[in-house]
Amino acid sequence: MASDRYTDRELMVTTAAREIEDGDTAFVGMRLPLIAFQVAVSTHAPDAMAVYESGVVRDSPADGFIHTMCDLPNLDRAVATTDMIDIMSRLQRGDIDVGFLGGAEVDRYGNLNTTRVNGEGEDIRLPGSGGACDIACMAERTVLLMPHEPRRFAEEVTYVTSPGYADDGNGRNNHPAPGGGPSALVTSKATFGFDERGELYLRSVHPGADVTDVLAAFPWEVRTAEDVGEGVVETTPEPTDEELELVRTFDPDGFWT
Amino acid sequence: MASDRYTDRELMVTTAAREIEDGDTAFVGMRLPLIAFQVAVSTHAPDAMAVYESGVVRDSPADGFIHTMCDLPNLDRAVATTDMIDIMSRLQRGDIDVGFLGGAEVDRYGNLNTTRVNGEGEDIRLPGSGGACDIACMAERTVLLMPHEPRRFAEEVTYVTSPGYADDGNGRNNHPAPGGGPSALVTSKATFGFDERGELYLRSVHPGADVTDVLAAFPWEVRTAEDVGEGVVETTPEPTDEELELVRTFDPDGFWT
Amino acid sequence: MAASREPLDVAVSRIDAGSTVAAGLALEHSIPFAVGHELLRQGVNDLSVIGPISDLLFDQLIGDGAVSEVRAAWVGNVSAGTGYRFRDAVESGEVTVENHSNFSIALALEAGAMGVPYLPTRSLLGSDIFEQSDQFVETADPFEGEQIALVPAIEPDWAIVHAQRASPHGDVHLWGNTGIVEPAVGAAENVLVTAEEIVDPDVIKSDPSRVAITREQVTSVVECPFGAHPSPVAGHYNRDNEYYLRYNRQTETESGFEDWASKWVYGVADRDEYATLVDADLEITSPTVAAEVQYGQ
Amino acid sequence: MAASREPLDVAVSRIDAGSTVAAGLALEHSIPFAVGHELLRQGVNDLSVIGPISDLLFDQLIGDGAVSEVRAAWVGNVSAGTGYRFRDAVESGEVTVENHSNFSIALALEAGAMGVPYLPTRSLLGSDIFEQSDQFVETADPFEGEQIALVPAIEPDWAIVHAQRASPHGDVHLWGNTGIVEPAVGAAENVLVTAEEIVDPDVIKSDPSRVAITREQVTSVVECPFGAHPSPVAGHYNRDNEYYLRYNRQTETESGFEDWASKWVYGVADRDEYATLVDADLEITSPTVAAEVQYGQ
Repeated sequence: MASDRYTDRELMVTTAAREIEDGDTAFVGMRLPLIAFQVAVSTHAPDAMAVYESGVVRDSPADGFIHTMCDLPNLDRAVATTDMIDIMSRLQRGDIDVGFLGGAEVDRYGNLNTTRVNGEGEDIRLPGSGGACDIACMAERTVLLMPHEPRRFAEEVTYVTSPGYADDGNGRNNHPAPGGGPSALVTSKATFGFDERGELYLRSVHPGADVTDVLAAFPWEVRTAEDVGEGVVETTPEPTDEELELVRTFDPDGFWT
Repeated sequence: MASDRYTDRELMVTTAAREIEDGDTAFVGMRLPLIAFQVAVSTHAPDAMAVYESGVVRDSPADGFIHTMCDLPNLDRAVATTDMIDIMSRLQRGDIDVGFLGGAEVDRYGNLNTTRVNGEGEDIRLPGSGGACDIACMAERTVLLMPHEPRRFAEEVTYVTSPGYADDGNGRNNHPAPGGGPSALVTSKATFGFDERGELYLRSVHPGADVTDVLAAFPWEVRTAEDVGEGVVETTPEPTDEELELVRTFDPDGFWT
Repeated sequence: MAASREPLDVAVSRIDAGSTVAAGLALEHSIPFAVGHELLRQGVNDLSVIGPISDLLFDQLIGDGAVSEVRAAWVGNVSAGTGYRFRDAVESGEVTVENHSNFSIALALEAGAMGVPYLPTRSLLGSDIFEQSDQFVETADPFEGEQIALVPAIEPDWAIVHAQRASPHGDVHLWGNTGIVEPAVGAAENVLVTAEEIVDPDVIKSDPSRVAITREQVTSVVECPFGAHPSPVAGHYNRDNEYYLRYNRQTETESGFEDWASKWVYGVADRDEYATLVDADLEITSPTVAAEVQYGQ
Repeated sequence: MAASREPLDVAVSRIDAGSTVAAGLALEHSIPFAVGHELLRQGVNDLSVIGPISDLLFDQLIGDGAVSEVRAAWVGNVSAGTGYRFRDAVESGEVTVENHSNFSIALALEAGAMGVPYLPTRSLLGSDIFEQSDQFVETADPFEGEQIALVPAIEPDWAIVHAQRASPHGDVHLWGNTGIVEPAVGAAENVLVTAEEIVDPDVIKSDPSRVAITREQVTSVVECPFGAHPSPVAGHYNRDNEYYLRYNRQTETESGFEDWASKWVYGVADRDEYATLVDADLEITSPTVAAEVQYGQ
């Protein structure tokens, strides 16, 4: 843990929350994004809305901790509790600004794998896509979240569950997925962007993390903001006191964070 | 009017009602079928259900006169008030046993026109299909209802709004519509069936009507039940007292009947 | 991305001449006549109107010359049959018609709502709605080889919906049959919602499964009691059938239509004044109260 | 064509070995665990299970050897991640998996419900869900020429749904998010509904817009309070998260799963006895009552 004020996952949540802009419609899935949306709508993005593939639409935090999108506090006083075809149709017609995705593996083009990996020569089966493939294909932009662990950064992912960019240098231009593709990867140590070719670059390191150390986890030479003409590698802002208090209100026992 | 006990349209309603079998799901549209379903479910078909393309599902008569499927007595205490995609999907997946259709013109294969006709050399525009084309294409069987008027019986209809059978002698076998096609035509003077080739034949004449007179309204030589090996031309049963009372309960001012 | 809550005239002023407008979406239920009449008062014309069976609304817009194109399954008067203004305008070539079935217009809007270029159907083939149109495509299903029809998406500029209640943000409770309201709202670029009541957002949020439309689709939300007369609104008022019959008798000729419009459209400043002209008793005298439902935690 | 109202064991006895069964359709909400456990008690096996994200239900069926095929987007434990019985069964080749996304399984069932051979989507292309499968087809949209994917219909033998209340005829009130309940019910040959309460038909008919399932689709309707535990049911009980975590810890090994099943499945005669084993406080302590709605005439 990089700080005694907050955990790595608390920082990931507040960093993810900042990727939601005011007025956005965010597609929220499992785990950390459940908390991140609630932080965003309570701080800088009061007019953001969240949709959840089970059919929930919300404009406000749940009044109680939620383990899943379907926990009753997330259904209670929602803007709407509808169905998956409705929510996925919003996504497919281009109305979702940002979606959140996790993954067991990611490559330099933001292709994500949550289906199966190779561990010590044998296939390990993971739970699968859920709605991740759909979000990856069709959201205007996606934010990827994962622990900063070398085994998760792959030259080539074992299975493309959720497409990122093509490897032809044209990002999404010749790619069959209509959405905009990944805009950020937030790990437990750093935040990465994707350049116009669709390739990952280091945008900021989290407080206490070291650039060399961060980049050493990757099997390829990761470029930095400087390398791609996007300014300098910043230090990721720490969670504010207000943000931390909100995270701990929404996740009082630190179940997710 | 053939009787002083009932009007032509009252007889058409009770005759149409008998085309609904117990347990059927009937697709009910405008006008006379609104009354016919209510008679059927009150008499011989207590387990029949009705669906209406606006989204209504009913298992019982409306508690009040209805001009349209969306009049509040038809929505009140319905089994469900849902939407058109739901109702049309039931039709498309083959769950509708019988549908009712009216028409300005019909040909010998049960093709119906409700879109435009030629009157004295000029086109006359009619309201159009509504859901009729869909019912004609996809219901297991359809019952056609129209006044017995020569101008309505055409060698070739001006516009096929609602397909009947093909003219190749194979009925629906090579026809692109998946439903079963017309099973009966009920006019104000007679009831017709369709043989296995898909061609109209006279099944019964209404009380007081004369076979020769009935057939004279057609521009082609209409065959009879005898001609197609379906027994003899019967006399259509009169409405029972119970049926008439029901018709007059459901349509107290004779608005439709 | 919430809707603007505003008066009817302001909301309708957002609809430009030449727009494609879907309306009459719940079939004979809750037809947005108040919006239709305000469109006429504001002289918005060259409209392309889209709907399943419009039951008078389109006939009125056509009669006043506001429409150049009709994309619909049925235009008339459900109580009386013919819509004379529609019939005359088609026969004289004043409006063009794209013939649909109810399901084809539903699927076209559903394709728009789902964000796909088309939806397949087993309806249409064998009809002249298919044969005499170049809008649809016949294709062999690549899985089983069956012939099916493809209905291309329609994405109207506007969908117009009258509902029972809405929040000022534009989240909408709607009940009774809804026809193709949801496909049209999903497909449309803009949505104008008129509601019998604008209510506190807490009312809407007390029953999120009742919400048929959410705010991000809605441009304007207008409180407009009696906004669907003469059509019925579940829980609010019954159908004014006599009105339909009178309209039928009055509008067989163009000059009859003008007389009708000069009273019911141009003779009133707004919907409140319109309501004073209606003398039928449409009150709900046998209310049915929905069984209680709880959420909570 | 009404449903049979009958006890859970009778209803489940209608499901043959080798059936294709869609369940867990409302995602983490109202999962029909009671039916799942009864399937195990009756030894119904060789099932092909179909669903979006099953959150334990499929893991339990798989762990007990009842499943030969999984057609799903996600199988695991939403509170804890891995579903160990699923993982082991896939890795050992005991079950085969057809990988879907949530939307592709939704569209497959929606195609079945709509009665069309397939539905088109802009999702899937570019993923290995598409590339490593022969179930989908890529095609050029004949209208605009865009490349899209076609998802073929799935028509399960059974869809299993747990709801808040149903009439003895099988008409069902369901609220809170519904996921893909409606597509699955429309697509399925048979539907088994368990409900917290069987109510008088008048209760259901007092609110026809709340009806999500109508009787002609339903084979059996069963009163089964607490039938979705440990998943939550809006208006009835909260999620028992501790149960999910304990299950995760207990079932990492096959023998651990057997211990779990011997207590929670085989150690009880029925759902009533099951309920006596649950000690978590899942009561709704802050109920939200839905705002009143009227119909009538």
